[in-house]
Parts: sequence; C-alpha cells; structure tokens
Amino acid sequence: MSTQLAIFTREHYLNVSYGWKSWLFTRDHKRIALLFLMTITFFFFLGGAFATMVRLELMTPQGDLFQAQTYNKLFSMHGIVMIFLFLIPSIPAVLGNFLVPIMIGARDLAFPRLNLLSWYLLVIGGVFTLWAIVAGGVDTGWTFYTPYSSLFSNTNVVLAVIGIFISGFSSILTGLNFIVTIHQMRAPGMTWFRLPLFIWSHYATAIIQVLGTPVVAITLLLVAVERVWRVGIFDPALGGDPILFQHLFWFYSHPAVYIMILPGMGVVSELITTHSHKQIFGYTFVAFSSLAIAIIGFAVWGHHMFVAGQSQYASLMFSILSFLVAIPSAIKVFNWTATLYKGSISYSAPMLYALGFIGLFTIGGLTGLFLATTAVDLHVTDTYFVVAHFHYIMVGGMVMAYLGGIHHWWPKISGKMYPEGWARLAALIVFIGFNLTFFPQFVLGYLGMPRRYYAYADEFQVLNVMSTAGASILAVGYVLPMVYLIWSLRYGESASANPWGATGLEWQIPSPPPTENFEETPIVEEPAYNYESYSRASV
Amino acid sequence: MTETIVPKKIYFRVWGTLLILLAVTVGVAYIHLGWFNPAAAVGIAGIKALIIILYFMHVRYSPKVLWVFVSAGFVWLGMLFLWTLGDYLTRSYLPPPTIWPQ
Amino acid sequence: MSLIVEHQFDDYEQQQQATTLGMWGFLATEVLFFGGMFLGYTVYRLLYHAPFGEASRHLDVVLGAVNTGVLLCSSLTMALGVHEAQEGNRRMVMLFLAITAALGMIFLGIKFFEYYQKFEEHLIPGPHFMWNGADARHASLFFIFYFVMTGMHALHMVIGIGLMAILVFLTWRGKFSSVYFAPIELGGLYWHFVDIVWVFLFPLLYLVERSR
Amino acid sequence: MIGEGFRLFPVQASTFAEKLDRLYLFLVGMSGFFAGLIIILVITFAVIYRRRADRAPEKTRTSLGLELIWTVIPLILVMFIFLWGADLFLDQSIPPQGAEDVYVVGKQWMWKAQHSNGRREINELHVPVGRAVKITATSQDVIHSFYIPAFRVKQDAVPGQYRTMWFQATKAGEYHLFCAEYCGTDHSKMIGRIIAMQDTAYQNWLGGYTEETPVQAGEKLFVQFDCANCHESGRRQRCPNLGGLYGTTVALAGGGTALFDEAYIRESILDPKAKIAAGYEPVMPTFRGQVTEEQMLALIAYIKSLSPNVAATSTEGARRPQSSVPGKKE
Ligand code: HEA
Ligand code: HEA
Ligand code: HEC
Ligand code: CUA
Ligand SMILES: [Cu+2]
Repeated sequence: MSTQLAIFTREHYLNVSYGWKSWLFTRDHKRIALLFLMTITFFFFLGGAFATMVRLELMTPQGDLFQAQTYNKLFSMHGIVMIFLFLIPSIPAVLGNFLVPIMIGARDLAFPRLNLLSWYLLVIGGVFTLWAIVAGGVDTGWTFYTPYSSLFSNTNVVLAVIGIFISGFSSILTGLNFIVTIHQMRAPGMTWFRLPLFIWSHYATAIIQVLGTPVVAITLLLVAVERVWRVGIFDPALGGDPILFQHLFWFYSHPAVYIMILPGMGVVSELITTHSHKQIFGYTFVAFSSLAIAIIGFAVWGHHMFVAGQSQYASLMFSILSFLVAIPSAIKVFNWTATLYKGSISYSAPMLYALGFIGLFTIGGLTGLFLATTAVDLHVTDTYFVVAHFHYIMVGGMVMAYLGGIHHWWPKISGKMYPEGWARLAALIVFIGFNLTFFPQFVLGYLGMPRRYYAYADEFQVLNVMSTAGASILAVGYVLPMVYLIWSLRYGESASANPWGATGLEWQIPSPPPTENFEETPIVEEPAYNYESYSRASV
Repeated sequence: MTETIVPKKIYFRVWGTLLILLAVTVGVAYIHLGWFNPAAAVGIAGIKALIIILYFMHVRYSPKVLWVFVSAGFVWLGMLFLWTLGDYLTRSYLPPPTIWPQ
Repeated sequence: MSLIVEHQFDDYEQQQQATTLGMWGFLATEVLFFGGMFLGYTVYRLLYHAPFGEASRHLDVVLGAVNTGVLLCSSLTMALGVHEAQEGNRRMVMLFLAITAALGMIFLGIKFFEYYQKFEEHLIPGPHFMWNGADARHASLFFIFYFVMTGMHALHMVIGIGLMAILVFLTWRGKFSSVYFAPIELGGLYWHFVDIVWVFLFPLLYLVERSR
Repeated sequence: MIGEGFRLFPVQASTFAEKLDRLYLFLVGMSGFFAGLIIILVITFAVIYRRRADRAPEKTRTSLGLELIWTVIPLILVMFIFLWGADLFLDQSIPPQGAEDVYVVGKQWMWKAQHSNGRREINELHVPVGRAVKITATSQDVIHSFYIPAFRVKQDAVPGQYRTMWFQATKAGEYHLFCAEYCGTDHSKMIGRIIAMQDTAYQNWLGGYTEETPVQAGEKLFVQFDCANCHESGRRQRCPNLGGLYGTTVALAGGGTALFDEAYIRESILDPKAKIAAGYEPVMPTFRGQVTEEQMLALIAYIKSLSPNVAATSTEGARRPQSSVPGKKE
C-alpha cells in the first residue's frame, strides 16, 4: 500500500461505486459523513453571509443599510442557520460519523439506515428553513421568545419552527446511533478506558442530543400550535406564563451549547496528543469531565433568565450550578496544557488550530463566569457582552476545533494532503480576524450596547467599526481553506496511511479507508495515545 | 435480549393488577383527601407504569445496561420538573430586609 | 427463513442487543417529548388549581376509564403476542397483534367520540369557547392541554396501529421465527410505551378534583 | 453619559454601579490571570518543546496532586465569586423602604412612566440623585426590558406580571435608557433618557406639575368605571370593602386564600371570576379590554391607598420584590 500505484488501484470507500445513487442511497458512514460535510458547509457560508450583512449594517450608528425589520431577520436567520443547521451537526455529524466506528474498530454505525435518514432529515429541515428565508424570513431571534413569536411577529415563524423540529430529529438519531454503537460495537480489547477521548466526548454529546432535543421539539411545536390556532398555553391573555416558555426552551438550549463544544473538546484532545506525540495527561479526568459537563449541564439553564422574572432563589440555584459546570471545563484546559509539557510539538496547521482553541475557549469560558454571576448578569445580559461570550466559545472554540479536525483527518478522508503553508496562513488569519471581531464586543457589552440593535448610540461606533473590520479578515480566513481543500482533492499530494505518526485505529488503516474499514476486526491491546513505545520511529 | 420466556400466567396476573389499580385510582379520586388526591393519582399511575415496564416490557429480565437506559429518560424528566418547579414554588418568597444599609 | 445479520454486526446476539438498546434510547426521547407537556400542565395546575378542577369535571370519567381499560387490555394482548412470537406460533401471533390493533382502534373511536362531545359543548378553546362557570380563561387553558396532550397521544396510537398492521403482514409472509422476531418485540415496546403515557394522562386530565 | 463620545468604561452613576464595578474588575483580574497563565504556558511549551529530530517526547506521568490542585482552587474561587455576586444580587432584589415609586409600562415601542404624583413621561424618566427609586414595570404586549447601563440595572417587563427593580443615582446627568429584550421591529428605537437631578431640582420639576396623582386618577377611574357603585355604596353587604385589604391575605370561596397584592387586584379587575372572595357572589363584571395598563396602575395605586398603613411606606412591594404570576398561590 505504500507505493503511489497501489493507492490508485486500491479499492476504497470513495471509488467502490460511482454515480449519484451510490451517494444518495449509501449506508456507509463515511459517505454519509461527506454528505453532511457538504450540507453544513453550505449552511455555514449562508450563515456567514447573514453575519456579513449584520456587520455591514453595524458599521454606522444610524440604521442606514437595511430597514429595521430586515436587520432583525438577518440576525435571526444568522443565529438559526448557524446553530441548528451548522454548529449542532458540525463535528458530530461529519467527523463523528466518519470516525466513531473506525476509532472503536467497528465496520459501521449500529444503524446505518437511521444514519442516512438523519442526513435526509437535516436536509428536509434545512429546506423548510430555507423556505422560511425565501418566503421573507423570520424575525424572532433564534430564541423564539413568546409572546412575540407566538402572537405578535408577522413573519414565517411556523415554517422555521418546522424546520428546526425536523432537523432536531436528525440530531436525535445521530446521538442515538452513537450511544448504541459505542456500547455495542467496540472491537475486542477496546475497553471503556482504552477509548480515545474523541469517543468519550461524543458519547457525552449524544446523551444531550437524545435527552434534550425532544423538549425543544415539543416546545416549538406548542409555539406553532399557538400561532396557527391563536390560542395556546403561553398566551398571557389566558393566564399563560411567557417565562414557562423560557424554561422549556433553555432546558434544551443550554445543554445544546455543550452539544456545540463537547465534540470540539474531543477533537482537541486528539490533536494535542497527536501533534505533540504524547499520551494525554490525566486521561480519566478528561474522560469523566465530558460526562460531568453533559449531566450537570442540564441543571443550569436558568442562568439565561436572571432578569426574566424567575424567583431569586431559582436564580441563585442556577448561578451556583453554572459555576460548578465550569470546573470540568477548567480541568480539561489544564490537562491539555500539561500534556504539552515535554512533548514534541509540531507546528502543523491542525495543532495551530488546537492551540488557538485553548486560548479562545478559555477566554470565552471565563467570560461565561461573568454571566453566571447573578449581579454582573443584571448589567450585561442582552448586551454585546453575551454576544462576545458565545462567539468566543462557538466560533473561537468550536469552529476552530472543527477546522482543525477537518485538516487533521483530511488525509484520511480524502487520501490527499492539504497544502501546509496555506493552511498555517489561514489559521493565523482566522485567529487574528476573530479576535479583532469579537474582543471589542466585550467592551461594547460592558458599556451597555444592547444586542439585536440595528441602530445604536454614536459613542459605540469606533468599537463597532473595529469589529466589522475584523469580520472581513475572518471571512478571508474562512474562504481560504475552502479553496485549497478543494484544490487539494485534485492536486494534493497523496497521503500515507499515517501521516502524523499517530496512534489510534483510524491511522492503522489505509487512506482513504475501505468500505468496511477493517479487513479483519482489530484487537486492541494498549491504551489510547500510547506514544511511548512508538514515537522515536516516526519522528 | 429476551432469552427468558415469561409464562403467560404472569402476564395475566399483571393485567389483573393493572385493572384493579385502575379501579382504585378512579375510586380514590371520588374521596376527598385534599393534597393526597393528586399524590395518589400520580403515585398509582407510577406503579402501573413500573409494572408495565418491568413485566410487559421485560426489563425485569434484562441486563443492567438496559436498566440505565430505561431510567435515564425518567431521571432527566425529574431534573426538568425539579428545577422548573423550584422556580414556581419559590417565586415571591423573599424575606423582608432586616436592616437596610442607607 | 434465515437470520438476517447486517454487515456491521458480528453476530445475531449483538444485533439484538443493539436494537433493543436503540429502541429504549428512542423511548427515552419520547419520555422527554411528552415530558415537556406534562411540565406545562403541572405548572398551570399549581397556579390555577380551582379552574382546572372545574374544567376537568367536564370530561367524561366513564369514557376515560373504559378507554384506559381498553388500552390495558391491548397491552396484555401485545405482551401475549410477543410471547407467542418467542414460541414461534405464527397464527397466534397474528391473532394477538390483530386484537391489539383492534383495541387500539376502539380506543381511538371512543376518543373521537369524546372530541365530538367537546365540540358540541363548545369546549374547544378559541373564539367559540363557551364556559358558564367561573374563570373561563384558565378553563380554556386546561382544554388546550387536554387537546394537545390527548391529540399527541392519539397520533402515537395511529402510528402504533400502523406498526401492528405491518407486523401482522410480515408475520403472515413468514418473516419471523422463534429465533428472529425482533421487530415484533420492538413494536411491542412502542405499544406499551404509548400505553404508559395514557396511564398518566387519564388521572391527570380526568380525575383532577372529582371529590368536590 | 449621553453624547460623551468614545470611552472604554461606562459612567458610574448609581450606588449599585460602584459595587458592581468592583466585582467586575475583580473578575477581569482573575480571568486575566488564568487566561494569561494558560496562554503563556501554551506558548512557552510550544517553543521549548517544539519538534526536533534529536529529541523524543517524554513519557506522560499522571499526578493526582496536580489534578486536585486545579480542581479545588478554581472551585474555591468560583464559590467566592458566587457569594459576592449573590450578595449584590439580593441587595438589588429588595427595594429599600421609602423608595420613590415609579410605574413603567412598556409597549411596542415606547416606555411610558408615571411618577407617584401623577406626572407622566414618555421615553424619559426624571429621577432624584441620592434617593432610592423603585420601578414597577409591566408590559402591554410582548416582553421588554428596562435597562439603564449607567446604573447597571435591568429588569424585564413581562406582560401580565409586575416586576420591580430599584436604584439610587449618585451623579446628576443624562443617561441612556434602552430596551434590552428583543421586542420586534423597532426594538432598537425603544430608547430614551434618564435624567438624574439633584433632589431639590427634582422636587421642583415634580412639584411644578399639577396633574393628578395616580391615586387621584385611580379614584376618578373608580367612579368612572362604576366600581364605586358596588364597592362604596350602601351595597357594601354584597361587595367587599376594599379598604385595608392590601397586603393582607383574603379568604376565597371554596377554600384557599390569596395574598391581596398588585397581581391579585389586577386579576380581580380583569378576571373577577378567577378568584371569588369568600362570602360573595361572583357578580362583578370583567373589565378586560376596557382598562388600559396605565389605568390599571392608577386603579391599583388607588386601591393601595385605601390601606394607608401599608401604602404610605410602600414597603409591601419591597417585601415581595417580584409580584407573582397572576393568580399564584392558593
Ligand atoms: C458552545 C457554546 C457555549 C458554551 C460551551 C458555553 C459555556 C458557558 N456559558 Fe454560555 N452561552 C452560549 C454558548 C455557550 N456557553 C450562548 C449561545 C449564549 C447566549 C444565548 C442567547 O441568549 O442567544 C450563552 C449565554 C450564557 C449565559 C446567559 C447570558 C445572558 O443572556 O444573560 C450565561 C450565564 O451564566 C452563560 C454561562 C456560561 C458558562 C458558565 C459556561 C461554562 O461552561 C464555561 C466553562 C469554561 C471555562 C471556565 C474556561 C476554562 C477554564 C479555565 C481556563 C480555568 C480557570 C477556571 C476557573 C477559575 C473556574 N452563557
Ligand atoms: C455557530 C454559531 C455562529 C457562528 C459561526 C457565528 C459567526 C459570526 N457571527 Fe454570529 N451569532 C450566532 C452564532 C454564530 N455566529 C448566534 C446564535 C447569534 C444570536 C442571534 C440572535 O440574537 O438571535 C449571533 C449573533 C451575531 C451578532 C449580533 C447581532 C445582534 O445581536 O444584533 C453579530 C454581530 O456582530 C454576529 C457576528 C458574527 C460574525 C462576524 C461571525 C463570523 O464568524 C462569520 C464569519 C464567516 C463568514 C464571513 C462567511 C464567509 C462567507 C462569505 C464571505 C460569503 C459571503 C457571501 C455573500 C455576502 C453573498 N453574530
Ligand atoms: C356589579 C358590582 C361590581 C362592580 C361594578 C365592581 N365590582 Fe369589584 N367586586 C364585586 C363583588 C361582588 C366582589 C366579590 C366577589 C369576587 O371576588 O369576585 C368584588 C371583588 C373585587 C375585588 C377583590 C376583593 C377581595 O376581597 O377579594 C377587587 C380588588 C375589586 N372587586 C375591584 C373592583 C374594581 C377596581 C372595579 C371597577 C373597575 C370593580 N371592582 C367593579 C362587585 C363589583
Ligand atoms: Cu422593547 Cu425591545
Ligand atoms: Cu447557558
């Protein structure tokens, strides 16, 4: 398999069959992963286009580029597309789908047909959302607070809600598939504590997907019912309590933010170990912290409602639990850092993304502590401080991890190397652009600029211009990988089975892998990241 | 996962119990017992659900992983209820300020 | 008749365990799906105790109780169906599954009769809602829950009956044996679950404050 | 302050702002420390242990000690922050005795405010420096949020419910008033000015005003809507006397009690049949659709004034900082 020729003739999952049918009806988890990849890339750039327009409007304090309602639709659709159609499926549905079976030594996920269905559901959900957008958009914000969404807004709320409902089931099925697969399909010798951390974090993610998503599904359905029949349980005129909606919504949507970070943490654990050729520091702590985040994460949702009118006791309760859920994240960050100590650190592009992740996630997470402090939240809730907080984690954290992961496994997925120089440049541009875009927003937030404002007070302009400038740099940073990755499919160097000198089952099989992944079921005999016995040979 | 074949006798017994419990719920509802009425209603429903799960759904005869899977949904539902009702039941009970620092 | 082991599994045993776990995972999502509505109901019942009691007295306990009985019977026949499948009695399986589906339809019949009654009595929330007791607003809140929750349950029943029909058909075609009957078992789990939902709905909706 | 131009830190114009900023700066310091620590370590390691052909990575050792250190120290720190924050938060939840009462109604897309002597303002609010002001907020349509950055306070205005917050300005000047909860098309235009004045100036501003107080307005409305016909005439046997009830617990027909507070009064007017006072017939008609939110506030103010011992100090709201959902408590 080591010669060029062998790679061209060898049969693998990409060349076993051709034609659109072999893709649209495939049950191969690797092909489904690629279907997801294409879908969510589309949605990422769509969401990014909305973000671009948001930032353009915010260059000047007056609302001049768009009308007020247009702006409201822009940020709502930016949030909806980015969250439900890009970030939630991002790492789990693409990298998770591709890697979970391979990493545990299985031939496929437990339910391949369900897996394909999951992709179709995402597409159908996406089509409904696009329909809502084309039909004129939605202006409720991604949070759909009642009674605005249920009785007042006159945009396409029902269509959007149906879209989210359907894509929610896509997420549930992915999660269900992962849980069962990880329980049932591990190769002989692959005990729980030999699992790569990527698997642990996907397991934790899957718990949230399975147990959280149905609640938001029914909640949004109730909003749709209320809109269509004009009577409903959140209507204050009937004695309904709008705050009940917020409870139900955040019961999912707070844990959902961990759907949007845990897989990233899994990726970073892989990248850090591989690119420093070192066993992870504190395996069990990193593994269990994922579960701790997933479980405690379900008991903190009320920190989004400190000023919404819930009881002060509940606020304090949610506040203290939010602080507790930060501890497992802290444990992870420290363990990653300790892993670097006395490693053999390469500056390859995936590693640059991973190191960027650590820094940006730390800042995003620490500012989460500001928000979890009841008194501080009184001032900064619903300001740009919150916007900065979550972009630091979601864009600075998760999107970085996603890009890092895509680069890291690109040789495995495509059989080609990406151009290293360009990739490092892109990572650098993303990092700089990102900080320029979102750091000023912390300052804006503490100054008191409310979010979801399309016109703002003059004194906020300087910082907003900085932010917009940063966003344009960021856009370049995101378009670049798209270009050179596609370029590499044709012109890239062929990748060997294990270009990083990594441990892990996915690197023991050829790139790209054959359809059934393993010629014979592997037998696992050593813990994950066992670089000691190994590294000297492959330096 | 059901190597065990449950004898029909057990099914009939379970069914009998369920119908008796149904009669009990309806009966209890007509006796005025204050807060105990809803508690009894939910409690009996819980018992019914439990025996359906254990016998009709064979969980009693299944490995422990399955027990975890079965409980998970209910535990999570418990969290949803606990924290939300924690809000509703403590709204507006803040004590009066003792000394106000002016 | 052969064992169908899909390529990703090592053996039949593993496939069996995986599908059972998968089904229970799915049922956990269903628990939380209905759970959201139960939570809303609980909150409002705490807040608007009296009107909920009064509204509940407008439901027909007899029909509700009979319906509960019908469902419990269908659960029995479902369990017996699985039992026969384990023993490999094809005809008995078909019989029991058919009875189960029939009981399900009786349930739906009664349910729709109740809906019709409510319609006649103008108890459908909305502009035509008519209420001559105290506190029409909160009473109509109760009826929203009544319709949404029982409606969602009825939808699940319809799906369940569809599943039974498919299973009967497949059994007739001889797809199952005393070794391979997983789909029947999974169908059974689903059916029992829908039954459990009703076991909670009945006392919560029909028996709120009967003692007054 | 409005029109002041570029700055990096907001003006500090209330007692709470001073306390909060201390906590905030502490948090900034702590975050700076940890973020700095992590970033410096990462960069240092990345440089020192960069990949070199002549050097193999060392074996990873585990260390329970280290794990405990970086679990326990952050834990202690966050618990400290929690307590500090909770302390300020509770302070902020409980309006002090004798605070100046201001009623605020949010509607798409404006703020209407009314002072205790009846003076009304739209998208503007005059407040005294050095005295506590208690805002009681509600909304006529969707959720809004009353936000004054310079004072670091914010409270959602929720339709059908009353929420309170308070502040005490420390510096005269004009400050921003924002709506911070997304409420539809002109959310970003739902803004205004807070004008903090020295107490004497404020009294002049307030006193130079002769329109009726909410209590007076409420009294008129009480007659205008014919409430008085039932509640104040010789028919008293058939209808409850509303005097002295505010802040007490009233018995309900069919058992149970209810606290006679703003939410209860509101419900009695909009939905009289929801809770029937024990010993009376449910004959009171509903005024839903006839009474606007502002008239409602006036009626409530008037009915509160019928219970002088409580209303004078206006502490009842203080004890119950966030009135419950209408109808809460049985
Ligand atoms: C991936 C997404 C993601 C993640 C992981 C998080 C993680 C956290 N979030 Fe965030 N959050 C969002 C996405 C996310 N959030 C979004 C989208 C919103 C806005 C929603 C909306 O309204 O639109 C939001 C809003 C939000 C709020 C509500 C703000 C408001 O509207 O008023 C709060 C309040 O408590 C909060 C807190 C936290 C905390 C405490 C964490 C913690 O989990 C963070 C833990 C991490 C660390 C602490 C860093 C690592 C630690 C160290 C380096 C060591 C030092 C540590 C200590 C000393 C403890 N978040
Ligand atoms: C995964 C989540 C995610 C991601 C990746 C992003 C990415 C970005 N977001 Fe995000 N954002 C949210 C989730 C996310 N956001 C959410 C949930 C909200 C809250 C919504 C709400 O309030 O309801 C929000 C709100 C939000 C606001 C606040 C709006 C407001 O409150 O008024 C702003 C403002 O700057 C902003 C900016 C950006 C920018 C500059 C990026 C950049 O990182 C994007 C960079 C990408 C590109 C620039 C794409 C490049 C593509 C092209 C260049 C093609 C362009 C093509 C055409 C123009 C035809 N976002
Ligand atoms: C037709 C006579 C009638 C009119 C007009 C009327 N009420 Fe009443 N009101 C009653 C009766 C009878 C009760 C006691 C039964 C009940 O609680 O509904 C009552 C109860 C109340 C209560 C609750 C008192 C308690 O002890 O629980 C309040 C507050 C109230 N009314 C305010 C008003 C206001 C304000 C108006 C005018 C906008 C008004 N009422 C108009 C007859 C009337
Ligand atoms: Cu009012 Cu935003
Ligand atoms: Cu959160």
